[in-house]
Amino acid sequence: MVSTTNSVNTNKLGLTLNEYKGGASTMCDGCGHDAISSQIIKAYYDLGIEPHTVVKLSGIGCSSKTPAYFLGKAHAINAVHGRMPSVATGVNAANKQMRLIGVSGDGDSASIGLGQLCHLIRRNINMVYIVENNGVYGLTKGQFSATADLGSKLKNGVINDLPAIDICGLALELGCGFVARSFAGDPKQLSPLIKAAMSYNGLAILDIISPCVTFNNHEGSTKSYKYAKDAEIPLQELGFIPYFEQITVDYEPGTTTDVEMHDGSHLRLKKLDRNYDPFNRQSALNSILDAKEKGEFLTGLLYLDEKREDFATLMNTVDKPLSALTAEELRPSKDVLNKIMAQLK
Amino acid sequence: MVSTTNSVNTNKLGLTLNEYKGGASTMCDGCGHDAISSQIIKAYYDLGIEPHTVVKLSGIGCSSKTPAYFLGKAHAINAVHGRMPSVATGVNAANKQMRLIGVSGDGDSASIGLGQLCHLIRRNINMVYIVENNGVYGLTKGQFSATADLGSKLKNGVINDLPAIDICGLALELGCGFVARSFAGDPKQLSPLIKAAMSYNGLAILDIISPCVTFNNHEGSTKSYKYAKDAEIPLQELGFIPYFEQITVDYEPGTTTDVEMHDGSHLRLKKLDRNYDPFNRQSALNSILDAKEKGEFLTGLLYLDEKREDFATLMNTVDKPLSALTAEELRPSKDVLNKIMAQLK
Amino acid sequence: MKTLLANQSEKLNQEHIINDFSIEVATVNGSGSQSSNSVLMRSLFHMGIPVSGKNLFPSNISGLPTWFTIRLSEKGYLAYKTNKDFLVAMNPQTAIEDVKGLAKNGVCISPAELNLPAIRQDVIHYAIPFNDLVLQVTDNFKLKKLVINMIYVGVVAQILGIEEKEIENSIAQQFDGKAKAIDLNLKAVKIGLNYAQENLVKTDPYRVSRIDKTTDKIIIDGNSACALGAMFSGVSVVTWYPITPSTSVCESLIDYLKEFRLTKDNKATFAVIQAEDELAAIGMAIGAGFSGCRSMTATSGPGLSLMAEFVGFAYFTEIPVVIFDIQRVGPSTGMPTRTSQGDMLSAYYLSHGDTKHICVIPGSVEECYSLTLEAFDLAEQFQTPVFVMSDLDLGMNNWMSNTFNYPTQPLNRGKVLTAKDLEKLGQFMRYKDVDGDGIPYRTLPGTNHPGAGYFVRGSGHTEAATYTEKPQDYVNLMERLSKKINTAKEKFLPKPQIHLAKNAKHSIIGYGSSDFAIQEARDYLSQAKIDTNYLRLRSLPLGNEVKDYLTKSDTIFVIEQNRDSQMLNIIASEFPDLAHKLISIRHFDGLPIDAMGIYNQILTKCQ
Amino acid sequence: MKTLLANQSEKLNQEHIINDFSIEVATVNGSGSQSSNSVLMRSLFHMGIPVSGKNLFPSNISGLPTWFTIRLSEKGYLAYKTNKDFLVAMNPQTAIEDVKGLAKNGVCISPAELNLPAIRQDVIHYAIPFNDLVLQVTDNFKLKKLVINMIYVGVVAQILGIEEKEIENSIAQQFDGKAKAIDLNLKAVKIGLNYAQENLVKTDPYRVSRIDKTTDKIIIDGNSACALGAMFSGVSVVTWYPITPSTSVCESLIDYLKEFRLTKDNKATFAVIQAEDELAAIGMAIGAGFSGCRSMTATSGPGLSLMAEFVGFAYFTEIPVVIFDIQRVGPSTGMPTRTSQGDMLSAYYLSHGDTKHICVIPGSVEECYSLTLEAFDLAEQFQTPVFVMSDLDLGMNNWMSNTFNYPTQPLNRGKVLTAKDLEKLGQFMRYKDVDGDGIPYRTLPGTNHPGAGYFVRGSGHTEAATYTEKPQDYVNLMERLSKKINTAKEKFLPKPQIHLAKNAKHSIIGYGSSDFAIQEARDYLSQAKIDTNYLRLRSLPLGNEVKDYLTKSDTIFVIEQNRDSQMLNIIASEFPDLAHKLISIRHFDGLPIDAMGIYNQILTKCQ
Ligand SMILES: Cc1ncc(C[n+]2csc(CCOP(=O)(O)OP(=O)(O)O)c2C)c(N)n1
Ligand SMILES: Cc1ncc(C[n+]2csc(CCOP(=O)(O)OP(=O)(O)O)c2C)c(N)n1
Ligand code: SF4
Ligand code: SF4
Ligand SMILES: [Mg+2]
Ligand SMILES: [Mg+2]
Repeated sequence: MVSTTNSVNTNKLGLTLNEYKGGASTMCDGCGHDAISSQIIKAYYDLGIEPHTVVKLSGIGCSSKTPAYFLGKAHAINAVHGRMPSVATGVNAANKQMRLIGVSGDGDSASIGLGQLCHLIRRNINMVYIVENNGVYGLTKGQFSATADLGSKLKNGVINDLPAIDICGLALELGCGFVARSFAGDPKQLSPLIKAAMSYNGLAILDIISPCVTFNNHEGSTKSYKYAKDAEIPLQELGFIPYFEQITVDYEPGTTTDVEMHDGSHLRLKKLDRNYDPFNRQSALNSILDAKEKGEFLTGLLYLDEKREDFATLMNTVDKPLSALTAEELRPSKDVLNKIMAQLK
Repeated sequence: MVSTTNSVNTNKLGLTLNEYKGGASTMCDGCGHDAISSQIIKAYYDLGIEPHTVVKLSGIGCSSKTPAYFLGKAHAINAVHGRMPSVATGVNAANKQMRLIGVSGDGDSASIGLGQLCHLIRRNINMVYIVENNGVYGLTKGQFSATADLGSKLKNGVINDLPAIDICGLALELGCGFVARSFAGDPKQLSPLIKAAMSYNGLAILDIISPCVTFNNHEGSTKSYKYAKDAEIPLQELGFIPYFEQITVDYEPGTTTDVEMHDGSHLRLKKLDRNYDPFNRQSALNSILDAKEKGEFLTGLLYLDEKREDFATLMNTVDKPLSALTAEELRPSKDVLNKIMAQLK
Repeated sequence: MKTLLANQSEKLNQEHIINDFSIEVATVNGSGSQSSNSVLMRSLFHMGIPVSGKNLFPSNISGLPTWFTIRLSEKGYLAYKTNKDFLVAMNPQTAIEDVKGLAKNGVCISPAELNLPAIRQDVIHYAIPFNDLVLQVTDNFKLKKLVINMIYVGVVAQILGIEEKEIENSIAQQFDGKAKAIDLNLKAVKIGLNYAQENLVKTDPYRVSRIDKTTDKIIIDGNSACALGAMFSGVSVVTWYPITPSTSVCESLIDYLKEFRLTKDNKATFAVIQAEDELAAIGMAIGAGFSGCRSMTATSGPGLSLMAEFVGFAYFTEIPVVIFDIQRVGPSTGMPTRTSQGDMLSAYYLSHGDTKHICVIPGSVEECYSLTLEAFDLAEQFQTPVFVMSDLDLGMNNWMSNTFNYPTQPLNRGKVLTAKDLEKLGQFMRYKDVDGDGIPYRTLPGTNHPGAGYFVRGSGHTEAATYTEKPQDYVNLMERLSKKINTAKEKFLPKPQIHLAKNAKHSIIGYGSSDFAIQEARDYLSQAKIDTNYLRLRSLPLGNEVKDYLTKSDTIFVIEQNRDSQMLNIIASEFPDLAHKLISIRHFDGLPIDAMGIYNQILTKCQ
Repeated sequence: MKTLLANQSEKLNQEHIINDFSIEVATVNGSGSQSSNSVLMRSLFHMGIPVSGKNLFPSNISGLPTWFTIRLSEKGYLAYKTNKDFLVAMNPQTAIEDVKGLAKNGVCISPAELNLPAIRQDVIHYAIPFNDLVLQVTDNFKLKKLVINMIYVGVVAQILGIEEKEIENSIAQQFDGKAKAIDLNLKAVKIGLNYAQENLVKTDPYRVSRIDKTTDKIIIDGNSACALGAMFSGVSVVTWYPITPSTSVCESLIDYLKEFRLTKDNKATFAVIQAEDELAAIGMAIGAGFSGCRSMTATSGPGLSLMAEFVGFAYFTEIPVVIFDIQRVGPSTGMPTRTSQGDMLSAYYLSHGDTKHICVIPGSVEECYSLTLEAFDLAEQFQTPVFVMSDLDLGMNNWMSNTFNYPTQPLNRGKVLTAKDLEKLGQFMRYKDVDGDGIPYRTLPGTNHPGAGYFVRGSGHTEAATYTEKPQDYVNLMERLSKKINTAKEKFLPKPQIHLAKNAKHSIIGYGSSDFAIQEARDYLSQAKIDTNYLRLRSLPLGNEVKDYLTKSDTIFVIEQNRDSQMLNIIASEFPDLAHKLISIRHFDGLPIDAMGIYNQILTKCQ
């Protein structure tokens, strides 16, 4: 054993799991969103990220409330409904060193927020973007959202007759470099995916089915715990090795792929039954469409592109955060003004 | 010759082409938008549609002004920027018998209007939706829009470093049932496509490259006349036979497909070099991605699904337009009020 | 044992407080207490006692504190009362605070295990072993949580003397024919009743007793009343995006429409579209309004802000649409489940540029219905957006009301030209002021005439609906729009309601849901020898009646539920000559306005 | 021949009109006349003559009528003048109307082939064979269209007596070192000059002559001035969506930033993001403002409406951001290329709920610069959105101005706690009024301290930035926000500029771009023996200086460029006691306000 200072109850920074928690949740008992929050907490803890280097972002909805329930010491903006992506873009532009995590709902992201989400993808802002997808507007008491599947049924019997917007399909179509789908009831998969997303340099979208136990967990729902459990088909078995841990090579070559992320961490993908190539955008799109037709619920890492440059890189700004520039760096000299004035004479 | 009343200069309604025109165009000389307007005029004329049965819709932009330059006798709403889809939805809900045509720009549809466009597709409103795509905001003097291709250059030398939003790719991903791409400089293709779109029962999206001669027609632009002409690869040779004309069978089976549209018209697709199947959504998506990688500009009918139900059908409203309902049909009787009052006691 | 309570109550008879107090039930949301509270309220109502019920709930789905207050008032005062006399403290999280908040010598019913009696000596405590009692009803875990609430109904009924028969009726009404639910809940009530009868010694003075003040009355919330107004207005396109507290306008409208607006072959004479957001909702409603349907959308603060651009478009292009703004506490998300009148300025001036919108302002659930009827007529008559400015208190709380009247007037569809008209006229100028009232004629898509079409644009347009940038065209258009709204103001908008008092030295202006509290406060002021005149605004812009009232008054208290004295600002803007007389009385903590608050503020300002 | 014009001009010397008239050039847009008009204007300016240039253009890219007006005024009157004395009628579409619009005895230069002289006898016509002349410059089809405009510059120069040297300078300045362009254009000017000299007989009285009233002056448009203000404020995140007439704020800022705000290794000390719409633009700016950058966005009417929800959020959560509203004619799309002051109410009250925003209102291009500097300080000092309320006239037209002063004050970044501060304090309460001025302290992401983080939410929040629905918490927060804005108002907002006149019986209040016309009108009024006081508002909300001014005046004319007397409304709302003194003077046809219009309206009301 090398480490002596880290007791079993702290991470590499010497912080306890408790220090990664937030306020008491006000979600309904059993809400999928709480399960996701736990995994987020665990991921930050495991990766040993200092909470105050994180900015949490969200819109409006039950899901969008959850940033209050993890990482209590992080910075946070709970923005207006559906427009978190623009706020995130501004935060990233101002300070590209902060680690951004956005939590949104299917209403927030696919209904009112669809335009901003698409443009966030297009700009490839460096952040983790989680959609806690329950197919309904939880906070306004259970109306269908735009991710509700065709034919799924509300508690009051109303049937959705419009096709669902598929967050992952859309993200792929728009060129997102990290696209994954998972399920709040599958912590084993969720955990490495969230960590990989955090290590990714660019926009990482996680569409996580997160059942609303109060309004959309009944027979006839396609976003219930039962439905998701029954229909889930994981694409890989996932493992995540943070950059500060030693990499083991105890895997069979051929069946397992090891991807080095931008920060030196490794994501390990072990093939399951299917032959799925998560590095091919086109086949990812095809698989999603196939699965939709067959009513399958594919989870796992759908697509990864480690090469795309993130927005901050494209902006070509100085190394330090713009928000850290001094008055001298920000305000040109008197000579500059004089020069400009001279030109205007 | 059967027809005796129709002189060569009128259509089946006895109207001249002139009666399908609008006000004098205020576009720049040579603007692609004018070329598209001409084809729209011709299509209505050829199909013998009464102008006052049409509602023209648009947002804001040079392209969105063009409805003023065709079909002067139609109804029209030139709405606010990027939000024409919602207005169209309302018009359709109120009067499902009117024929809707929307003309928008790439800024109007892919930048500010992207969210509404996606939801229009999702609802499958019965209308023709034309994007006059020039990669820039013409009316505000030539800034890049969200359909500008990666690496394309503005007149002032600025290079676009964000990937383009592909209207057709997006439409396919969202399940649009009629998706076509064309070019303002290719009237031969444009004409049958526009007519087919008008005969389609549901949302028909036409993404038409329409060069902005003033701001985006230079070397380095990927939306210039020259670029489009050089790069265009038509997928089919198209012919359109309106329902009121006799169908000829003078085509070689195997190379040509004949699709009967909802209104009894026929769209005839003659295969060109490639083997392209416009009835397969997945292969359409793949072709678009392939073409993008190769820098090809595929035009023609990308996808057609004649089976999807349009929004008006899903709404299950009475046969006549809601806007034609009488006071008696709209206001329940006194008994109804009494009954409700009794329940509240 | 059986008679203990009865005996006791007789002894205290002289100091009874009958039919005039308030009951507060503290629970957590999502616990199913709504049905119980409804049953409680309706039973009292069925005993002929005027009641009002107010639900104070969190912006959350389950597990957080919620309070339901029932006010009983023989005089028919329906406003919020800050004093709580009779508490049912079911929520351990808040119980201590709840008890502290009780009025002097109040009553507290609470679960035995909470041990509340220690907190306040002046309060009369009845500790009930709810957890034991509920076992007598069911041992189903889920059901227990629900029926426990019916047990307190029984307890309260026994203590206050609510007639068992009325509770039975109310349960039947609440569970609408569902026999199993009715039985279960009745059983729970009985167990509560029996327990109380057998074990409690009544030492408190609160009693109810049958009177006849609710004959021909109904209980309804304002949002349902708006929905009824909309249905009987013949609305046919409803577009919406859910937002508290406006959601139930559309949700109850959907229910009504599905029940009463299907044809025999089950086809809808309406289209309800759940939009992707408020920009889309208003856009759709405008599209439908242009096309000749009566169309509407309903929203609250954040949605109102999002509609700004489109509403200016509809104003400028003269498209009818009705917009319900059920006001909640802003700015921003604010407190979504609390009430306010904070959108008056935003709605009235909504959108950039010179815009001013017709607003109707219901002051009761009855007016939520009747002014909605008027709103649809006004929108089409004046071809312009019309706002119905309600609020959470009016919209989501339960109000006693007279039954609603069936509309006596036919639908007023405004100036619409038919194909025949067009034939006669030859030419049609969409934006011409033919009649000198500022209101032009319009045509609808579907009119079978080649000349029916015209071009709607949010940019400058001539009388013939063609494009223009000519300065004079613009001025003419804008002046005509002013004139049009002026025509509405002078002749067609709902007039204010005016109550003049003899010898009144002071005057009041109020509006909306403040009405009940103001009326009650005026009674108290009279008792303190301050008689007041009272004008209740029912629409914007303000007409001559308001001007006259201002002219005749010396000082005018403008009472409103916002921080920035928004209506006072509007009055001052419209009548700058008289603005010096205005004094602001504000209430803006998110709770419904109450009479004592008004009374105290006015009293202070009068001294 | 050579001397004809010279001789003629001497003869008429006694009735010369020198340096005090206006020139109108009528062309079509997209024809490249902008450079020529600039050269014309700058040459006059370089001769020491005060000038202002106004471009009246359509909402379109090419082929529609456009008018450029240059006003020369020795007195330095820079306002729009409705009288046009000297016309260059290059546009056949409008030539007849243009000639009709000329002042009495005006001058008209026109292409010979138009045959305009027939239209008006009192007008002095100079018909020029432009099509022939241009062949002497080039036979390139594209270039011909452009350089024809330089030929009229030569003709005008010769007729008016503009010094050739100054034209040469101006061309060099205009084409900034591009030798080929300079040569070509010079050639065209010369051909015009020569033609006029050799062929025209000057019979008109208009002349220019060198004076020295432009020493140390510059010519600039307000949008560029705002951009300069922003750059020298240290702006580092600029988010925008193009919309006329605000586009050039960002476009010129981009140019400046690229030139002056790159480090030596070509890295940017700024980020400019072209957003997908205005909702995104303001959202991004808010994100950056929260993170500690000076951030801004610029827009016009429709964009302002779209920003409503987010601006309320920033107000309520106390995030600094500067928003430029370059006002154009509304409502809706309105007339995008015409000017107005129609967004005052919308901007001031923007968003639902109780909101009131700090606005600064530049009255000149100099103030476009200096008030922008102040706006950025105010936004961070008060942690709130600040609007810079400019308009199309100020923003897009060319104005003569004093040179701008380099800021004397360091950037005021407001109350920001560093890691050290946090260490010292132990605990940090984001929304606590520590200093009694209503302004709390904030921290920025990136602060290296585990206690730096806090939670921003648009819902109810406590001093510690935690969630609350408590009535009193809400009231406290809202009262503190009022207090904060009050602190700004009392001590920090730009004060109004007040001009008192001896014996003035009448007072004026005006703001923004109306200033020049008002000042000019006051001179005319004085000449008519009506002396006036004048207060020019420079910010909202209104402070005590305004109150004092109102108190001391009897009648106050509130002059503004909108239909609904928006500023009068605001004044009446804030000072209802004094509102009865206000009289509205409006101008809202989309043209810049002019002195004679004001003069006439006031004169009428004074009689
Ligand atoms: C502009 C605006 N419109 C509407 C609302 C009301 N609203 C709050 S949350 C919500 C939907 C949230 O749904 P989702 O994002 O799926 O979150 P969930 O509650 O299901 O987790 C809506 C419509 C709002 N807050 N703001
Ligand atoms: C809300 C709003 N924002 C901005 C504008 C300004 N604007 C007018 S047209 C336009 C872009 C139009 O681009 P596009 O749709 O591509 O049309 P094009 O002119 O290229 O045909 C913009 C940004 C506006 N009118 N409204
Ligand atoms: S309502 Fe649904 S989404 Fe909201 S907290 Fe409850 S279970 Fe979760
Ligand atoms: S600016 Fe471009 S898009 Fe607009 S009319 Fe001219 S060529 Fe067409
Ligand atoms: Mg949801
Ligand atoms: Mg475009």
